[in-house]
Amino acid sequence: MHTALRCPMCGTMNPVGNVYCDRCHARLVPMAAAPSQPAEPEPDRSPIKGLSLPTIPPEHWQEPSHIQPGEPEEAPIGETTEPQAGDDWLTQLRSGGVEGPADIPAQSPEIEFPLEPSDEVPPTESAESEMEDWLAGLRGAAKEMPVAETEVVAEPLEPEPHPMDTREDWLDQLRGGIADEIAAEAPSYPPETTAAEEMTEPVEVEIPDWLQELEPIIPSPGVSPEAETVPPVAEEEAPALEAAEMPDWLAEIAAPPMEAEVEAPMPSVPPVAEEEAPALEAAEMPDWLAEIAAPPMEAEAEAPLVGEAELPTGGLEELPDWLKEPGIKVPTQAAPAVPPLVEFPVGVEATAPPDWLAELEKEAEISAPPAVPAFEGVISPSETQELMPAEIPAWMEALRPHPEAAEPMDLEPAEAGGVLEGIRGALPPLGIGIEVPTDQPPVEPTEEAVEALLSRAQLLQSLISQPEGTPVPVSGKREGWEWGGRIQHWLIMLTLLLAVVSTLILPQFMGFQFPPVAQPVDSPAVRQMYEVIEGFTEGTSVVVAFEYGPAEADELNLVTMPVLRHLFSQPISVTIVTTRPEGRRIAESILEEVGVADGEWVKADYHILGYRPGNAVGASQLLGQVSRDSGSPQAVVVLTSRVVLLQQWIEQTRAQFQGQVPVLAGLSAALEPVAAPYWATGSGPLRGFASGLGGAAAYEAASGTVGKATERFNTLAIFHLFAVGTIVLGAVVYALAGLGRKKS
Amino acid sequence: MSTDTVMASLLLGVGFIVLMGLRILRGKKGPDPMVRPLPVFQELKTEVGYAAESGGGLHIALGNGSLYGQSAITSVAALQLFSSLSDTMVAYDAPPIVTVGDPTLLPLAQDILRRTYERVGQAKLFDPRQVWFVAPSPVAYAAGAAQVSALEPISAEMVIGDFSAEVGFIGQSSMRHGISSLAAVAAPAAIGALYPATSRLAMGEEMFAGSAQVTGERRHVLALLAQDVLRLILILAILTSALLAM
Amino acid sequence: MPGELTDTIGYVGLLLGAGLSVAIFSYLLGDNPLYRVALYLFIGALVGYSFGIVIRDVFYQMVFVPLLQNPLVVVIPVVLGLLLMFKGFPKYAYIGNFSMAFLVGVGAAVALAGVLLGTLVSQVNATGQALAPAVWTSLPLGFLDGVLIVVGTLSTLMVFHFAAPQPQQVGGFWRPVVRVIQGIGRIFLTVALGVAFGGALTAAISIFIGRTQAVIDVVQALLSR
Amino acid sequence: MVLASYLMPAWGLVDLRNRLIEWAVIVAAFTFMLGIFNILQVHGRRLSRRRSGWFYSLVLVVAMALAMLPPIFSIPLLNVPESTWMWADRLIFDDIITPVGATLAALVAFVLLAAAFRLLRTRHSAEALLFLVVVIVTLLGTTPLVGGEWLADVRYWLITVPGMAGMRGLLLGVGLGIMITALRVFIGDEHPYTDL
Repeated sequence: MHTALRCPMCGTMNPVGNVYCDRCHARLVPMAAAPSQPAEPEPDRSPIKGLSLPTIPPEHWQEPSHIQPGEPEEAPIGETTEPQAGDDWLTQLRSGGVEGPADIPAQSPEIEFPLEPSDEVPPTESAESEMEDWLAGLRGAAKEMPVAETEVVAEPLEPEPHPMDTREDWLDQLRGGIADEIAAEAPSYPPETTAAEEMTEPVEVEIPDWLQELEPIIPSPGVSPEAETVPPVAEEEAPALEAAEMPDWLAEIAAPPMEAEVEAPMPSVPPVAEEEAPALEAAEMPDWLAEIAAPPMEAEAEAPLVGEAELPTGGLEELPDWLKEPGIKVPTQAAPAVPPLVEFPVGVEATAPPDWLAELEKEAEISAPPAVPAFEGVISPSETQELMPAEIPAWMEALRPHPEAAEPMDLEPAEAGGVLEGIRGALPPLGIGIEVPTDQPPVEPTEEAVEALLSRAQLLQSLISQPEGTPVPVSGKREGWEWGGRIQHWLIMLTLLLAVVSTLILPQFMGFQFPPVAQPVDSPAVRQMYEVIEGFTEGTSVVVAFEYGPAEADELNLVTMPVLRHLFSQPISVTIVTTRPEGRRIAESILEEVGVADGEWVKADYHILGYRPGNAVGASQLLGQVSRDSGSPQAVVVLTSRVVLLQQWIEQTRAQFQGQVPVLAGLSAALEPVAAPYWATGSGPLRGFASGLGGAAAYEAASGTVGKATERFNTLAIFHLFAVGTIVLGAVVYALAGLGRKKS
Repeated sequence: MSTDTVMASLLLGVGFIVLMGLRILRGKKGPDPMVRPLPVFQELKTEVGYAAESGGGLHIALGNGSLYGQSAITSVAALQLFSSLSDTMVAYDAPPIVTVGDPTLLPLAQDILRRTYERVGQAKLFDPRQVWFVAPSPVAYAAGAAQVSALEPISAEMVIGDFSAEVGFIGQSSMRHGISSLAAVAAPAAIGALYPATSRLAMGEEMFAGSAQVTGERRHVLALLAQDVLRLILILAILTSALLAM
Repeated sequence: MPGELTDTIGYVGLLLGAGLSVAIFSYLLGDNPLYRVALYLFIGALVGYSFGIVIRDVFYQMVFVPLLQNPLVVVIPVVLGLLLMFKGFPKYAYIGNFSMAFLVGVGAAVALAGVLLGTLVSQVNATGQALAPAVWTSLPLGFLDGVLIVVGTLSTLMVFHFAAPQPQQVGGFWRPVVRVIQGIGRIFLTVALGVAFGGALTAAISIFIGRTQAVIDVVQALLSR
Repeated sequence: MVLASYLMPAWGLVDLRNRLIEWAVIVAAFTFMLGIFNILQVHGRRLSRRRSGWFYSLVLVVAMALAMLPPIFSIPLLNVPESTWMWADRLIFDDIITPVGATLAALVAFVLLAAAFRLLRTRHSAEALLFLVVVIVTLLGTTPLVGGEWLADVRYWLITVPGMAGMRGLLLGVGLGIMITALRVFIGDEHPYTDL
């Protein structure tokens, strides 16, 4: 294959035997470790088979299809998923091989690799196939090497240790009944190692190729294998990177290549990740930790590696925005990247390695010791130190969550119950696989683990997503319909009841009359409206828009009636339109009530143009039609209780007639403040309006009639008194309560 | 052409230029423009997280806005915000129940969900019935949407879009069921009604900042900046016209 | 005799209406089945009725009738509309996209035109005019109000200023200023909202009164019989 | 195109606009069909699954089906004699839609009141206090008690000066938002309708 190594520093090609670059004397480490690799991979793959096979319920291997739908719901909560996941990727292997399912070629690799080795047959084939297109990819690319490549060789060894030691404690945890995880867990290394075997020489060429693979938006199937081999590479390079790039990152969040390198290292060199924690938090997590819970696909991949549930998630999660924007190009790496991240929460409160070690003692005695020598074989002691602490917790967390992890911002204790309940509830909306939960392997730890993860996710998320100062939401709000609420509820009800009795029932039945407590005040807006209408000349064409439904009728009819009476007493032609389905009906009924049909006072003639759907469009269309039929109207009268509808008419009228046509409005009281700016004391496009009972009463006063509005005005006043009373009461109560809270 | 139309065209032109300018600028590298974070939107995503955690669904009320008139754009903005959230929701597997108060919104809302699922490669999981068309009138819609929290296991309600005072119903019901609620509304009446109801309320223009706030996407952020530029222009215009008027 | 029939029906209807109102009012006691039945009945009726109207006013008046005279006029929208129907089936949903694009496009255009001419331009003018003698003389406090309006509008507008001052920006001096302005703006905004809320409450109460009155009337009518 | 016709209402653009808009209206009507379809889907499932509240769904669907008829009958083409459906129309509109709708709207009073009641609980700030004061003044100002007419003036001032200023700021802001969003739709920066 390749007979030369390109120096990362100067790019000169060096004979394969070289350890140092001929020209710049940069170290070309690969050679050093190369020989040792072929040996290792074998040992660690065999045990995995042994462990993983039994753990997966046979019937699942047969028919994955029926389970699949169910998964998405369970996935984040993580029960029942493991087995399904197992068969699922299997099916993928069978169907798609390395290419994976058709729907998302990009994703398939991540899903398979972590799992492959847990089945004897697929790994071999798939490994083969990987190598093929992987090598293909290599041949295709002859690029100068990046910094990273030099150290490449040191790495291949690296993967070994974990499988070795981790497997040890798996063995005894097997009894703990967490078989599935292991099955899933083990796989997450061999890929590297398998890749590692062939890696030695190709890698050099391969890396740059990978690095610049980062640029294109759509990853070729080739990418995945490469990505796989990369972690090792980048891993060593990471420390260097950190030194170099940290600042940039912190400064700039979206630097695809950066992330690529950063994530790559993490799988095999947690220390790196460890140190990167701050940077990552800044740069990395918002992106995908915020999206930690897994969408179906990920669910399958992730479920098995409970602890690492995040990884695939993290990785695949990126896919969405990754497909959207070339921004983040690293899903494949992201997957391996996570284990370190998993422990960040812990790292966050228990930052110092000591704590780690403490935890190790009580958590992972077995795994710890073997790990050390294994590493030392490969890497400088100093690094080992960092490696160690970071490393084990990752697995420990993965396999059994310890409280600390979950604690950080421990959400409602009721959670566990809540979760399950929630699921049952949450399924229906999705409308699928409600029956699935039946086959739940009793894996308590799993569930907890995921819970822990979720809560950790929460921690990070809230850490990130909340500007300091803002309290965690929910906290105050979840206490729900508490007694205070009830009391207040009844109290307000009582108030209203009282008001009703005193103002409506008594007068009606006992003939008891409230003294008039309030006088209608006339408002300029109303006066102006009145004047405009008064000023209509013979044959003026006026558009009246009935923009309210029966719901608002009780208020608006009162406003409408005096206006209509006034309108129809003018010798004008009225065109009645509406953009609300019920509008026409309302118009008809109220015209009836006003008595335009028979009233001899009626001088106006009117016709109902009817209803047009699509608010503004309808309005503009109606206006258009009117001006086509009977020339541009002299005025548009809008009767509505909705801001948008008022605006729509003002704007459409203005837009169509360039502000020549005045708009008048009979409005609900709710709209007065909104109308004000358009009216602007007469200088606005809205020439005048009457709003609410007050306005109606004022209008009646202006037109010298006494109508319902005037009658009802008093009642309204009394209601207002009650309302104000309530509000003040509430204010006082809660003000005091608030003070109390402040004191305590 | 009246002076109005002239001014309008001017404003439009300026807006267009600004947008285009920023759009070109988007292509360039360089530090992302910073935007004042609005707590509400910062919490939106977190809220989704809690929803997922507690296993409950989310109820997103998109309001009565049709695809016409002012509500058209308000609704588009709401949809924008929704789509920027939908990724997270689907990711969290906190599938939302979306209620719309106008048929024209229905297909759009469904599309957004559908696309999100497709993007995640789970098109088959998309269920058009996650989007409910409640009723075409404000009150009916509000009352109907308020029922959702009673019928479905909802753990968070987000009121985004074009509403009026009736929105209080939704606020009330979420208070009753102890559901946390967030709101982003443009209509003054709705703001007024919600102001006392929830402290987490994005009022008026803030609503249009939603998508930028949720997804720090450059294009959205830049749109906000364009908004700011125009704002300054408006302010200048007002001042000048004020001086002229005196 | 249809006359009597309709009478009785009318009477029944009256009762029905009152009954339903009461049922809805029972919401005050908490969300209860009675309320829900009434509510759903209402929603159903509303949707159905509205749809019926759409059929009558649009599909019949705007589509069917012209279709008979001159098909070409409506063929395009009908086709678009039919395409839209595919939205009903996720698999083919994309087919409807063009129609949606059309809808959104037209809607956006109409809205934009409306906002430009109706709100932006006119409001800017009006705000400016606030300082014009003709206007401020009509205000309670005269010129002072004119100033207040301008200041208030501007500061409220500033409340929504989004861009966060970049650290390296020379905005050092402006930041506090902006903050102050925004503070003022918030006050105006709050007042505006308060007024809006008050209005809404008044409106709702008026309706409440109207409704209870109606119910009481029915009850009285019953009693008086 | 439509927009242009507004800015330069000439060259028959206006007609074109109206034509386009008319089309939009028709297309929009089709979405209503989707709406109905959706309702049937949603509630249909509730029924078939006997999910909580399936009965309500039943009520809803039946009501919907029935309420559809009267307006359809009123299509002249079908020339169904008025007497046969008018009463139903009355029943549905006057006796179901109107009262219930109105009652719901009336309930808003309660809802708002409740909200105002607990305002200081939700937000504990001077702003909230100001809000309350304004609300109270507005209420009392709308219906000035005898002797308290000055409140009406205060209210009027609140509405026409500070309130209006604030509202303007709000409206202008929203206007800006709308404008930008609409522009983005036009330049294809924002496309809620495509499958991209």
